[in-house]
Amino acid sequence: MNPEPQVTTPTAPGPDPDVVMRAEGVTKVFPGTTALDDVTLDVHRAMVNVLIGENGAGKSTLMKILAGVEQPTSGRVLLDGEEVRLASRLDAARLGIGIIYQELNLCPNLSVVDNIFLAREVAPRGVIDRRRQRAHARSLIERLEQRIDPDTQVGMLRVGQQQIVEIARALAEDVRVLIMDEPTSALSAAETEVLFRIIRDLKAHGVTIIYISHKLDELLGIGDRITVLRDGRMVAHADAGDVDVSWIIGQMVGRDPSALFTRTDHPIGEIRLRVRDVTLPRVGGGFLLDHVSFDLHAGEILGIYGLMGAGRTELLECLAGVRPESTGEVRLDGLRLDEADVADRIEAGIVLVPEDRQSDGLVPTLSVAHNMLLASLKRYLRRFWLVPEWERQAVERYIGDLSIRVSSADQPISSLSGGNQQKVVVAKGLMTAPRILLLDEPTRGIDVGAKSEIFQIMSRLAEGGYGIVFVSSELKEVMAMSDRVLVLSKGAIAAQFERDQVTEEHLVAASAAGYLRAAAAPAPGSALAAVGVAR
Amino acid sequence: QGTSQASPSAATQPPATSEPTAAPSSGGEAGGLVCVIVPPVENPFFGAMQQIAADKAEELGYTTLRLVHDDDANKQLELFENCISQQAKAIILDNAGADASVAAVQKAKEAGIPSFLVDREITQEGVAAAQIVSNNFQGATILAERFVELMGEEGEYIELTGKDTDTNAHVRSDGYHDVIDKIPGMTMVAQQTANWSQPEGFSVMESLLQAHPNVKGVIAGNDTMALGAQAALIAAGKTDVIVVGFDGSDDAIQSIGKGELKATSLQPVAEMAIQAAIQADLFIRTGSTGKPEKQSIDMVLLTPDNACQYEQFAPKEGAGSCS
Amino acid sequence: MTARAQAIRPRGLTRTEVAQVLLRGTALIALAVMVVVFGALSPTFLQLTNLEILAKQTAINAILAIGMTFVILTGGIDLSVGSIVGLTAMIAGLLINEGLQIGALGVIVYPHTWMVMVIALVAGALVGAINGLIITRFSVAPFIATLGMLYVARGAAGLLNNGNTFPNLVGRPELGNTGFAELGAGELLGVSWAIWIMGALALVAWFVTSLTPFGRAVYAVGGNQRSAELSGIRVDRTKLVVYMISGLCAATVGLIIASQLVAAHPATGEFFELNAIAAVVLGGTSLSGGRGTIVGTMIGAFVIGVLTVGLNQLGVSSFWQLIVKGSVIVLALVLDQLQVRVQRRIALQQQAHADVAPAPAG
Amino acid sequence: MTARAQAIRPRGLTRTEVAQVLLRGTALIALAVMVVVFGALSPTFLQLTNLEILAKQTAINAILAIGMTFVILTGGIDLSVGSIVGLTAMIAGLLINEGLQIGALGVIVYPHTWMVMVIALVAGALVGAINGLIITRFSVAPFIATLGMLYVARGAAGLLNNGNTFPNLVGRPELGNTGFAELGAGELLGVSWAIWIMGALALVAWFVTSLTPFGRAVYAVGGNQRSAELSGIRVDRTKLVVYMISGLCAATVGLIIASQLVAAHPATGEFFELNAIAAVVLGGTSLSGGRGTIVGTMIGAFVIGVLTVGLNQLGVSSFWQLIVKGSVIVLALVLDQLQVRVQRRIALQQQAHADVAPAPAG
Ligand SMILES: Nc1ncnc2c1ncn2[C@@H]1O[C@H](COP(=O)(O)OP(=O)(O)OP(=O)(O)O)[C@@H](O)[C@H]1O
Ligand SMILES: Nc1ncnc2c1ncn2[C@@H]1O[C@H](COP(=O)(O)OP(=O)(O)OP(=O)(O)O)[C@@H](O)[C@H]1O
Ligand SMILES: [Mg+2]
Ligand SMILES: [Mg+2]
Repeated sequence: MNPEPQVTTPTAPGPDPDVVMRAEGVTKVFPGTTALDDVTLDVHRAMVNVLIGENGAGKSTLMKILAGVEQPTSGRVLLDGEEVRLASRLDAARLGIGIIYQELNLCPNLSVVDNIFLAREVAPRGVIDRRRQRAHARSLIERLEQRIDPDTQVGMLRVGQQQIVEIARALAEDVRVLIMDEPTSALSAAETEVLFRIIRDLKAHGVTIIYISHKLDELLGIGDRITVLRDGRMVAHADAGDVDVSWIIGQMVGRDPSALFTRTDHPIGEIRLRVRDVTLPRVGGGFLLDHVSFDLHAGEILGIYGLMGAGRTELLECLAGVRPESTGEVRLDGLRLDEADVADRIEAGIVLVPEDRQSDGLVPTLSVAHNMLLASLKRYLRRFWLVPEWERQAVERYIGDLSIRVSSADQPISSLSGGNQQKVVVAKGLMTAPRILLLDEPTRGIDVGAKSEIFQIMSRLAEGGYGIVFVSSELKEVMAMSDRVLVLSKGAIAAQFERDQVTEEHLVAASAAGYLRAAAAPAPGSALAAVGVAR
Repeated sequence: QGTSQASPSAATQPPATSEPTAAPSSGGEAGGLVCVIVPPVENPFFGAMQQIAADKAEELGYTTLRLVHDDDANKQLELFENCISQQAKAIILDNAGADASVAAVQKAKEAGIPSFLVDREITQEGVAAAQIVSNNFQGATILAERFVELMGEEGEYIELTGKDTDTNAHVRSDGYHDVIDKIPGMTMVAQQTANWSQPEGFSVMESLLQAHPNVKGVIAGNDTMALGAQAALIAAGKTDVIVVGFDGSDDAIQSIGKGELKATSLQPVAEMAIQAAIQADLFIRTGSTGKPEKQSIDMVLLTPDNACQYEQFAPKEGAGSCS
Repeated sequence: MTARAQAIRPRGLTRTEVAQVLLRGTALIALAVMVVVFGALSPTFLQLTNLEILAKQTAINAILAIGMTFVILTGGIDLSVGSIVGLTAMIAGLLINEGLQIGALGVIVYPHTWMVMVIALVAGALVGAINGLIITRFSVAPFIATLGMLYVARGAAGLLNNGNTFPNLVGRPELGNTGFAELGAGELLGVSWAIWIMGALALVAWFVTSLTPFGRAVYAVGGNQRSAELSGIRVDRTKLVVYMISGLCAATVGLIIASQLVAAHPATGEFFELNAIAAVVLGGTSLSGGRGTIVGTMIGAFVIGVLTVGLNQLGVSSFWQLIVKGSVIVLALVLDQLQVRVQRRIALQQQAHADVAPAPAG
Repeated sequence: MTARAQAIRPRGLTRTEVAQVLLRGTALIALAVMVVVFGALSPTFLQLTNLEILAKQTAINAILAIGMTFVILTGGIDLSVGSIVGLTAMIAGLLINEGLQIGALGVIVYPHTWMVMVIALVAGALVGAINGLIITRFSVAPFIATLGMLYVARGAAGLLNNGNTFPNLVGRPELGNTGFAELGAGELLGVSWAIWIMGALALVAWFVTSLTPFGRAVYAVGGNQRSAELSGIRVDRTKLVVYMISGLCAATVGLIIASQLVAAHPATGEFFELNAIAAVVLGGTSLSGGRGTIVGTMIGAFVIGVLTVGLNQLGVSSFWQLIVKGSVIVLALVLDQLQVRVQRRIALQQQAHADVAPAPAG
């Protein structure tokens, strides 16, 4: 079943001058899991080395070993042909290895500047030179074509902006090797484009990039060398020019890519969810949501597209009852839900699968099973106590349905790979047996296989008469899955497209509409407008 | 210099009472466990009490268990239960509250273990085998009389009281006022608790001094608060303010010797403790102490004239007159 | 993939279970070692009567610790339990000795003994509710809200009788309020009420934490409050209830102590909070919330109980008692950590050897 | 784009700054209100000498609170400061009155007064280091590690002189160890040493927290330890140092108190930790770490100082003092929260009205 690895360990005795960094025979064992099994990876100088593989294949683990965050159980790391000991993050940083982690790793209480310069402050004679730091930070943010005040606290920023700060932080370092573990998972196309420009620029200056992503077409655009991991082993290694998406999927999944799910058609029924004039004021100016109204029908998948910060997350949060300060009318099957809190709405059948699984989706201290059960405990009650047997059955069913990779349902959630954690969050939502499912970037950070599983589930639910609201920053996904697409721009609905009308150009133009209007108005427009126009 | 150490002389010295001491090994029934339970020994007063009583009991042929109840009646009850389960022969106790201690003593009595209370009494009679207490009220009145005299029967004074939840704090305060309130020239400008504590005595004094700069005297509910107040007065340059304490600790005696504190009432700790041990022994061997339950021992006023003759809450051997 | 996941579950489960038992093990081992040592040093220590006394004395702290476990599981802390013990003891004392003054008419009603207890328990729960409301409504940190309550409730306890004790809480037959002392002194099947109460509360608490939605909510709130909220858990209500439980437990202790002493002293319960927290943490509950068990808490309470009783019986000086107590608390946790690490290393090594050939799932 | 970004910065900055000043404002307002009230009720309260005393008494708590601020900023807590105060006071007392016994030879060395102070300070830092090591090496929760130390250090303080006070710490001229009382009683430019020390420490602490990489590390560790670690901050070292700072501050206080009283009592400093924590939190520092300032802590310390001194001068009963103190602590934080919310609501309303046409940058 395993295809032959195309490139194996180079046999040349001396160090290959093209290879700047090399992980040799690396094995990493976690309790219950072998994350990496005798992996050898060559990182080519001044190239974009792409690493791909299913969720839990071991990509992040390998990167953490290269960055000194984790230590391998066995095997060694070579830098310019010499073995190096990377006992801590600091060791690796000193050798010029930078990393952007998959999960955001910022201090929410510190400002953007402080985060960017954390642990490498500009402090001649022990005193921090705040002005120089701020100036440098500002130029970095400009380079990323973003408009973030360097003095804002990072905790106030949205996920996407935080990811930008992570990138800025990596750029602030003088690195030879820069590891990017899914840097674009929270970015939309516009920001991704900017990032790619920067990557090319870095490459031109001799910086080596290791790049991980689940966005396959993106990879072929930016990558030079492609390495595929599966089940903790290296299965293939090739030049980006020689391969295509279906080859990648084949290597990743180990089966025929054509088996991947595509959408089935289903009938659309009567109105289930009526949303009228949902409005959410913004602290410090304007609206996060500006009189949003729409209907959702039974069996319909409603895609919501927009640029970063358009208010998509807020819209779903309002529908889920997380934002009591919002106004407007929400009716589910005629039942008014404006005053209902999250618990009541879940009871009524609206459930949100949040965007940020770390902070909103998971309880890190609980096991996989208990996380999955959290929103639907009432279903396993006999009188007033829980029946472990019922719980176990439900958990097993969903672990199977979503192909969640666990060694045991009682495993701590934090020991799962990012994508598998995401599946747990989705499972938690599904287990409430919702009538309306609100999915905020449900495919963030998950591999193609799992993505197709989630789409399959969405489709199945839609067929069963459920209504689904689906937010994604990926144009292709939105277009592929939705019966109808709403485009949000600056908190207002800018356009609405039926499935057969929607094109990429339409979506992009509509998503920038709010910013164009703002730019025409006396008040200064958003920097995003520039990006939008550029596209 | 100056550090108070367990003075064996005080412990081994025959008690000052006229009661003949029982010879250590006069009967076969002596021996067994005696619990000696006192408040926190961070106050040297209680430490001395425990040591003297326990040493005496050991001398009389008993093993002892030295326990501290931290002024917590519940803990005291637990300690009693422990002593009962260890089949103690007697319990010597400086209790944790006149009312709240009754149950514990009662419990011991029901288990056939006599309790010998020292220093502080309990509100119920007929429960303990003996209550050998210093007469706090009398001690307070003699001290107050001296204080009034030192003040020249007039002027503003401040009272520092002990912990408000402590029975003795109220008894002593009542004793002070029993005397002072009869003197028309004396005005109490402030009455404040310093919770028996030296640092609190210092800081409370420091701030009260601001509100009442003309204060002429300070009467405190115990020595540690008095010493704290004295330190604050010295720091403020007010060395002429009259400060009197209560207990007669070695630290206070030393301070009196230096001319700082003016007087204190000496608790006859050694005497009470030794009496308790002796009576416990008597009771164990004969079934009776041969004395009434309540035995009140008067306190002694210590002044610069006699302070140097005392140490460890007992008269010093062979001390001459103070110069 | 499903088949594989299921195939290996038993193995994983066993390992986790073993680890959990061992984790609790450190406290259990500490307990066993102490019992053996004290038993050897003091001939009376292992006698049945002494063990009953041990259990009875532990009950006070254990009951507080049970309430505290709920609070700590949500990531909070309750520093006010000691003061609530004092306040509720004083309330009971007031009601028995002086009755309840109704209106400005000067009518004094003497409630029945069981009513006294109910009122005191309600008062404890109310104080807990105030804690909970301050914490949830005004987002005040639990440490500080309950620190404030520590002062306020203690002050109120003092005010109730001006710093004096309510003595002799035997009631009067003509008022129908006798029998209060029964709670502290009485027995059922030869075992003190306090021990029965501890046992019953522990059982209920175990059931609630492990088998009810409320219990899950408690763990979830402590693990990640926002996730819990988005999962439809009423976070504020959960928090409010845990502080009420803690207040209720504290009131129970206040009643037991007042009844044992047949007197209510305003300083009752000072510093009990520290012992309760220590018991909870010794039992393996994480102070940051989300992790811990009632069984662990009970073991922790017994560790502290055995230590206190044992050291007292050996006549160790109070300073050395402090030192030993502090060291044991810290040492138990240090050993816990060391053991977890060693265990983990061993497990990893075994796996590294065994796992190269057959590819494991995950 | 640059120009535009800059154009909006002043506004954003100002807004944040205003909010911060207002946030601190609650404590400041509380302070002002109390000063006015006490000034009106007690004629002497606002006299210069009284204010100096106020500052001097506040200094004790403020110095502890400064050390505590570092600890709390990292998300920890130090319950052992009160006991360290007692232990270091006793060490100083021992050294002055009984000297240092060297070896088994029975040689006794009397260190100079300044050496005594240095030894006591080092001892404080060492105890802090032990706290830090237990917390970092063995991952014991700070609350529990320092709770253990609270007991151990207090026990050790008692053992040093068997529970007795070291009285009369004046030293002897022939031994060259006189002058210890100068620290507590002496003045510079008419201002007590304690106040100078408080001022100097506050200044240094302010500088360190806001302008050095170490300060940044402290905030980062408290904000998100894992991120800090992954950013390359030496988390363990940072934590170790903050506990040493706290120990050092506690030792400073121990010296000041022993010197003021010219005596060292083993119970010195009991429950100081609660006051210090209260001051830090009143000053706006978050107990979960990462947020707070030294300036805030100083304000918090003065709130507690004014309250204590003022209530004492008014002769308020100790129970009412407890109630008032507890209520003020909680109320200040409740007001803080209310004000933040009201402010936010006003901002929201203004926006909703004004913002329909011109979209502002934000
Ligand atoms: N700290 C840990 N403890 C136990 N197991 C872990 C730990 N970290 C990772 N694993 C396991 O190691 C395997 C590899 O995880 P890794 O995060 O490297 O996957 P990944 O390829 O980055 O996946 P994704 O695309 O979902 O991010 C997974 O099975 C995961 O469950
Ligand atoms: N707490 C907040 N305070 C101030 N502004 C906020 C806050 N939360 C969100 N915003 C702003 O509101 C706007 C809408 O954000 P939102 O997260 O809804 O966008 P989105 O379309 O979901 O984007 P994303 O792709 O990041 O999820 C952004 O400009 C964001 O900066
Ligand atoms: Mg990953
Ligand atoms: Mg979003």
